[in-house]
Amino acid sequence: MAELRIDWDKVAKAREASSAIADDVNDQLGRFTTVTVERSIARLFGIDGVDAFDVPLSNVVVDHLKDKNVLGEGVAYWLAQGVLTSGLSQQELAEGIAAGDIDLTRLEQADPYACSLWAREQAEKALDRIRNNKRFRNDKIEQFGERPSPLLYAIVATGNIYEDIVQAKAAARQGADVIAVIRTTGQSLLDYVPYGATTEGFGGTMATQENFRLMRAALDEVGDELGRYVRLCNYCSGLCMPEIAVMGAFERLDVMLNDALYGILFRDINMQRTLIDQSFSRMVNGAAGIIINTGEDNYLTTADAWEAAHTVLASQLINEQFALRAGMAEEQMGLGHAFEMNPELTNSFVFELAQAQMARQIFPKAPLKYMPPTKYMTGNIFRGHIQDALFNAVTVLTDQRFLLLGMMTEAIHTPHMSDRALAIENARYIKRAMADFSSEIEYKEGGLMERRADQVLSEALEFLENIRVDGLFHALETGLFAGIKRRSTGGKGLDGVIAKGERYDNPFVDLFMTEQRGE
Amino acid sequence: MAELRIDWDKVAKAREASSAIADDVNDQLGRFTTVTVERSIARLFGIDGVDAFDVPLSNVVVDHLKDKNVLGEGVAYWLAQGVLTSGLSQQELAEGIAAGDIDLTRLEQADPYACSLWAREQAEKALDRIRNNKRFRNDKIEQFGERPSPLLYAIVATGNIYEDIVQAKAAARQGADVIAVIRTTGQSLLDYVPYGATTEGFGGTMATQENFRLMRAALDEVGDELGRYVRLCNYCSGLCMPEIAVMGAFERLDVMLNDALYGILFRDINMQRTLIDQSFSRMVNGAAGIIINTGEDNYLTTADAWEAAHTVLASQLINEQFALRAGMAEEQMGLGHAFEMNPELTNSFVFELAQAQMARQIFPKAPLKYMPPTKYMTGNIFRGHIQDALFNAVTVLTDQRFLLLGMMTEAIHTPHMSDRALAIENARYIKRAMADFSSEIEYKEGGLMERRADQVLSEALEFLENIRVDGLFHALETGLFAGIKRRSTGGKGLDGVIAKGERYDNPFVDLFMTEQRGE
Amino acid sequence: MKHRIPEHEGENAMSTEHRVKPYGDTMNDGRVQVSFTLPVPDSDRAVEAAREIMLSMGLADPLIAWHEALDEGFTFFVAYGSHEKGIDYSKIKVQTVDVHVMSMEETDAMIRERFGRKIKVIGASTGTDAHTVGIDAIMNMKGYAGHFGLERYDMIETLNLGSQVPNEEFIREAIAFDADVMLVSQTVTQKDVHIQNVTELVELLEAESVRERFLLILGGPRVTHELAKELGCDAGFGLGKYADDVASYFVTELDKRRRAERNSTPT
Amino acid sequence: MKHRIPEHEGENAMSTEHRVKPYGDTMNDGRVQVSFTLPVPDSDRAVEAAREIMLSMGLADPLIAWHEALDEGFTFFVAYGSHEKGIDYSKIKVQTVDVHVMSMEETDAMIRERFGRKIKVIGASTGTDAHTVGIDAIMNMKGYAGHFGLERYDMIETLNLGSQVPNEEFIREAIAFDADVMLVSQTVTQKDVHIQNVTELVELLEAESVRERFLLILGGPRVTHELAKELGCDAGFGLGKYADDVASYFVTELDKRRRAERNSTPT
Ligand code: B12
Ligand code: B12
Ligand SMILES: Cc1ncc(COP(=O)(O)O)c(C=O)c1O
Ligand SMILES: Cc1ncc(COP(=O)(O)O)c(C=O)c1O
Repeated sequence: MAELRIDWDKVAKAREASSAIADDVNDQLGRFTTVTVERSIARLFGIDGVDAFDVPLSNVVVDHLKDKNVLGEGVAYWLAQGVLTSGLSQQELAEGIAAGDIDLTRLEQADPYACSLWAREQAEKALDRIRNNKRFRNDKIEQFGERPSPLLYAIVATGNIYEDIVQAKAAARQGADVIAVIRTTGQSLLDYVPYGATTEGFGGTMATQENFRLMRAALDEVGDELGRYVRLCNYCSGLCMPEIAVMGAFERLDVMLNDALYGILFRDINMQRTLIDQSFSRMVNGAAGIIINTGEDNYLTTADAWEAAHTVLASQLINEQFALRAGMAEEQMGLGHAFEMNPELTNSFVFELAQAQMARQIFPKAPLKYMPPTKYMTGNIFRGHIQDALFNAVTVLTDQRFLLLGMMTEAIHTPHMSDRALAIENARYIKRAMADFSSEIEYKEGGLMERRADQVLSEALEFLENIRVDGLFHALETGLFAGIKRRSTGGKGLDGVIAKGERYDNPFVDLFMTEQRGE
Repeated sequence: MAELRIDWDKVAKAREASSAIADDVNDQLGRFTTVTVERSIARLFGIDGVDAFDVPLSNVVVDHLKDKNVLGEGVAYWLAQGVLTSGLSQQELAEGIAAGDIDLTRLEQADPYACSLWAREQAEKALDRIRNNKRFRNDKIEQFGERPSPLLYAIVATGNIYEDIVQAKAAARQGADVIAVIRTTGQSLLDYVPYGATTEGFGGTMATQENFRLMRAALDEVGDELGRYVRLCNYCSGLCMPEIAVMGAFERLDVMLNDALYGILFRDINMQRTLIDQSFSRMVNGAAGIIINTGEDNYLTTADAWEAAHTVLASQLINEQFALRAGMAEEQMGLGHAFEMNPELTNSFVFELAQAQMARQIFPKAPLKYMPPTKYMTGNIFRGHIQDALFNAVTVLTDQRFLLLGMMTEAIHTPHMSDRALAIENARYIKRAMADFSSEIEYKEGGLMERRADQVLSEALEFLENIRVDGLFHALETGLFAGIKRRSTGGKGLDGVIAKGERYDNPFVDLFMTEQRGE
Repeated sequence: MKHRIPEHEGENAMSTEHRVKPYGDTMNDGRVQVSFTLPVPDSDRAVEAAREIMLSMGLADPLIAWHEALDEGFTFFVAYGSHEKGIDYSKIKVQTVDVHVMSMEETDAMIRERFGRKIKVIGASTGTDAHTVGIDAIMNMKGYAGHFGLERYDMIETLNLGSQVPNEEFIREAIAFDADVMLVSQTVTQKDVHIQNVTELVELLEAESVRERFLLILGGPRVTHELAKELGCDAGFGLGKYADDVASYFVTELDKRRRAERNSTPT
Repeated sequence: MKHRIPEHEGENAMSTEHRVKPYGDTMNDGRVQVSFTLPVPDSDRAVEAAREIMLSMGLADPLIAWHEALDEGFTFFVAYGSHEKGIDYSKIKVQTVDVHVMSMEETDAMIRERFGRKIKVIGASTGTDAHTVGIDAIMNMKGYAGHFGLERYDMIETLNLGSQVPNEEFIREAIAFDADVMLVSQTVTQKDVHIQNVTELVELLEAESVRERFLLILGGPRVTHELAKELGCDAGFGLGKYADDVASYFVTELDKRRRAERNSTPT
């Protein structure tokens, strides 16, 4: 692959600044947990199902503790108390709470040390379940062989899981390597995860554990038929970020959209809440061998891709540092970026190439996710198909790991089955036609491309150093990212942020950190 | 522009072989003229119009002389005799012959030297007319500025000149720089040029002088409106090759399809006939400042583009030598080639790029004409649009002069107005997006591309050296080009090849050769 | 070739019938390109079914230029056919917002002169819709595509609530702000969610008897004036419409209403 | 999701009505993509005209996703709509060449056995048509896309006249060659020139009272069996058909005729 000369000094400095930024946040937020982190623990402990009003039992348990003002000690502690004292299983306890028969706080009799031993033991069981999935995935990939880059990443978005499955299987047969089930609008703002198979969504389908399971089974089936492992992706994002991570770990998802800042900026979720949630969700994803995809592409749907390119790089570096702190391996950091320059711009292809190549070199081990043009797509589907072709060319030339398939109907509707087939055909043709192109060329020293890359890098460095001074919270408050201002105590979900009590215990943190190191 | 390392020694040797091949042909054919060369002279002398049966008067005159078995002395000689002896104008003479009132051979009384003076004087007038056109074109280009490469070359092919004009103007407004009016099927086999405006053609429109004039006027009008000079192209090919050159010179065409071998191979026209005709037609085109386009792309519509790439290069070199012998400047040699590799081939883009770049460097001054994919186009218009986009990319990267716009509906119909608009948009987008790409890269030494170029060059050299041994006629007889075998005395139009008589005189040869040198 | 282009191409409806057909490369050839998928396996029978689909659309001489299996039970087609009937162009009437578009300065001047106070405009992307670029294009200072947004108008006071605003909250804020104009943006249209959304908004406004208090204006990439009217809004604006279009409209309309009211008030 | 794919997707016609609609992303959504140009200036009225064109094709909920001037008096549209009616798939009958396709060896064996002599096949691209790749694909030794051509068959004798062969000449040569089968290739279809061409050929054959002497087979990218029959040929072959298809057909058909003749000959 042809490479750009990059000022590695600047890269090191930018990483240093990002590291300080992440440390500062973690220092401030280490004392807190959140309702959804606690619900994830409940889920990891095997609590499943909903009550008579369709409220998930994990919510029932956590709300119960929150109502009693004792959530600060953590779900692990209270369930341990309950189980050890009552002799009921945790699921039975949850059902009892839902029925109004049980008050966990009344059961506080066991020794805290015994509680933590019990919790640890339960956690090991959860980890075993997750490990089995990981093993299954690895075996399959070994059996069929790993797919070459770029992985063709197709979205399905019918709103109906059964229809999604029809589309997903067709896409897999056409050549898609990853199927992402787009989530219905609005789910990210729900403070619970809906339950069961669903058939009604707008612009996407509910992320539920049953939907995960159905799609996973369908993709395994088609994968066996095709002799390759078809990856499944969903959204580990919004107010239930870590719970979705757990669901994904249990149902063997392979890829998860998961960003440290996206919810804050684009869904007005409280920043403390999201930053705590992303940390634990990444431990889960990390331990489950799931690749995360960050959402830097989103900046460029509102900001200009030429002007704001450095914010993408800065955000990638911040996401990297948060992921590292959650124990994640670089090989699982699918940092995001996008091909969003105005097609009217002279040399737009050259500049996109420079930026994509820069990202590739700055994050050499990361399986980068590259997003297709969306902003400048129009109802002219023929032109759109060409825009996507140039995007595909940049992806292939710069060896990105995930090629999110651009749809010629991007400005019109969520993809039709034929849109996706044509998109896959487009990508495969370009990949074949340009197979060795990038090893046939060298980039000119000090040329347009290197100058562009250096400009973006320099701006990102300056940007990060500014943020370092006053901290990330301040940066978000003053609108440094995507021009969007968020108050640190504003947004949704702040009331779900809980200071940890003295006996607070989350047995998964150690376990998952160790598991990730073991990889 | 990034360049390939090329073995210039092989290039020189290949040129040498081609030169010998062309010399050999010219030696053998110098003793002959043809009916259409003579008709061209009649046309240059101003003979215009048709008889009662719609037979062009130039045919009437030439057939008359041929019937009398005296065509070997040439039309110039006999018209001079007629005019000098009868006092009638050449047009009046022609009309008289058509009416059956005049027999030119009966008027042979003037001194041959006087005849040749008269002919020379008439020829000067024709040259003046041609020069005026050339001057007009140059003035317009100076006024508006020359268009940057690649010139976008659009075809119109409705069969109806008036409908063609609607399409041509729309195309020009959309950004086309050159309008080629495709010729109706079958016209190339007519041994006369139809007369007047025509509205019925299949797969194209009749090439008539009136149609040329109408389209020229329309393009001048739209060019003035747009502030650029819009070039007009037609087919100087088939049994009336030199006559069409004359029509084009008179009506200020700018580009002409004109190939030394095409008619032989693809229309089964007798090889002697075509090789004589091409020579004079090129003198006319050369003197008129018209760029010729050769037809090497056609080989690849039947032969495989990977296997037969060297025949394209060999044919370009042969065309070059014939053009040089007709006095033509390299700047007017729009040698043809094409993007016709199977899109299923791995690295098809890389190899196409290598070949196009090689052509560009071997003919550095020639305004190369690069043809889009046709053979592997299908009814899948969406995929077709992408194939065309990659073709556009190669064109831009290798700085071709003429980009013949590929149509996504290539496998379906002659272009709709919207097909052309989308094709132009495709090309303009690629041109803009990749504006400086080729100066941002270098090609790897000894890589796939250089090896491919060298392979094609070596094969072309060997091929030409083989032809040199037994001569071009033999090569055509044994099917070396496009696998098509043609007998030297077979094909259409051999009876129109006439041995020159003692008093044979074509005053235009000297005149046009000088004119071309003067440029 | 002016004479081959249909005459009377002006914007006004006319009395004589004037049929217009699609144009491929010859006037009245009627050529139309179509692509679609049928949920049947790729086969001769599928191709014939595709031809029938074309014929059922009134497309003569159907040509199935391409067919390809998308999956076992799905076949994709690219086809061409001739719309021989055409339509009567003289009958085409367009429901558009019919108002003279004024510059920012003209609009400000008109407000100053006719109202003597600032016009209050509240806007939001409502329901679950999280797309703000459209409403921002209309409201934000910098505007869009070279057209300044409403914030920059001296005589307009704005409040942009952003995205995913529930209808109830939107109405509450509009009343609190004492808005003259409510701007609603809707981008997601899958399963007609925008229609449900706007219908609910109108019903809520009516239930609270405040519908008449506001000019209600809908916008978005799939919005037409016609659709907006159908849904009970006062006007609708789609792609290619900017702050000046909507400002000209609401100022003119508010002025009209103001005068109508004055005239109907007993002197 | 097998149950959502229409049942009875086999190739045989069936009795119960079974409506099939185009498929976008949901069964029976009917979505169809359309593009066309109208010879009117780009304007709101043009867009409305485009909507009417969509409606006139029976496409509900027309969405004009794109419109753009191609020139002063021409506007290009990209649109989507729903074909709500669908078609009755159970009624679809295909006119195809209904014959068991045999391998080269099987065909040769059948000729040997049933005829005991070589079958003579003459082919040409007729009229002004200069496209030979199609007829060569069928006749030449090497064939096309992995299917050997007729020249390679032991029991078939061929004569390929190439391109631009006038109909008169083609008939003359067919008689002289004493052909069993005449293969005609037609590629250029603009202004229906292929229809004129083949009609003329059939008329000439009839005028010379030799039509019955030959099996007349038409081929080309725009040829369907149905069209060929309409034009008076015995069969037609389009894209994706190769030497084995046509050889199987003519050998089977010649054999059928041979037997019919024998039976009708008084014993
Ligand atoms: C940017 C974008 C996003 C951004 C939005 C960021 C933001 N802050 O707005 C992000 C990445 C967050 C996003 C997310 C989603 N998006 Co989105 N997105 C787009 C995209 C690329 C561009 C939209 C845009 O900004 N256009 C530019 C603006 C200026 O145009 P406009 O909105 O039409 O506005 C103009 C006019 O319509 C008018 N106007 C608009 N509103 C109003 C209001 C008034 C009062 C007036 C007078 C005028 C007016 O004036 C404007 C100027 O002319 C489009 C695809 C495309 N290229 O169009 C998809 C698209 C709109 N998104 C889509 C979808 C489905 C989603 C998701 C639901 C996907 C998912 N499940 O995750 C999510 C969730 C969002 C949600 N909950 O609603 C679909 C909608 C399909 C459909 N028709 O239903 C599209 C078409 C993409 C696709 N093909 O799937 N998206
Ligand atoms: C190659 C080609 C040429 C070559 C032909 C070389 C040659 N020796 O054949 C050249 C460059 C000379 C050429 C010239 C022209 N061409 Co041309 N050409 C093509 C092209 C690119 C490919 C055709 C091809 O070879 N297909 C591959 C073969 C194998 O497919 P096929 O013919 O369909 O054959 C298969 C079946 O149909 C069937 N079949 C075919 N014949 C028969 C016969 C029998 C008996 C049977 C059983 C089966 C059978 O079996 C084959 C295998 O499956 C097409 C575009 C395209 N991509 O399709 C345009 C195309 C066919 N050409 C076209 C035109 C208009 C021309 C010209 C008239 C343009 C001009 N005015 O100059 C000229 C003149 C030719 C003339 N007088 O007829 C148009 C036709 C438009 C239309 N529908 O009317 C096309 C579609 C391009 C376009 N969009 O404008 N062309
Ligand atoms: C990181 C991330 N999370 C989530 C989403 C989806 O948005 P929502 O919040 O509507 O689920 C996106 C959208 O692209 C994203 O990039
Ligand atoms: C050099 C040349 N002449 C002529 C033609 C056109 O063919 P025809 O002989 O039918 O005019 C072509 C076709 O592409 C060509 O390349």
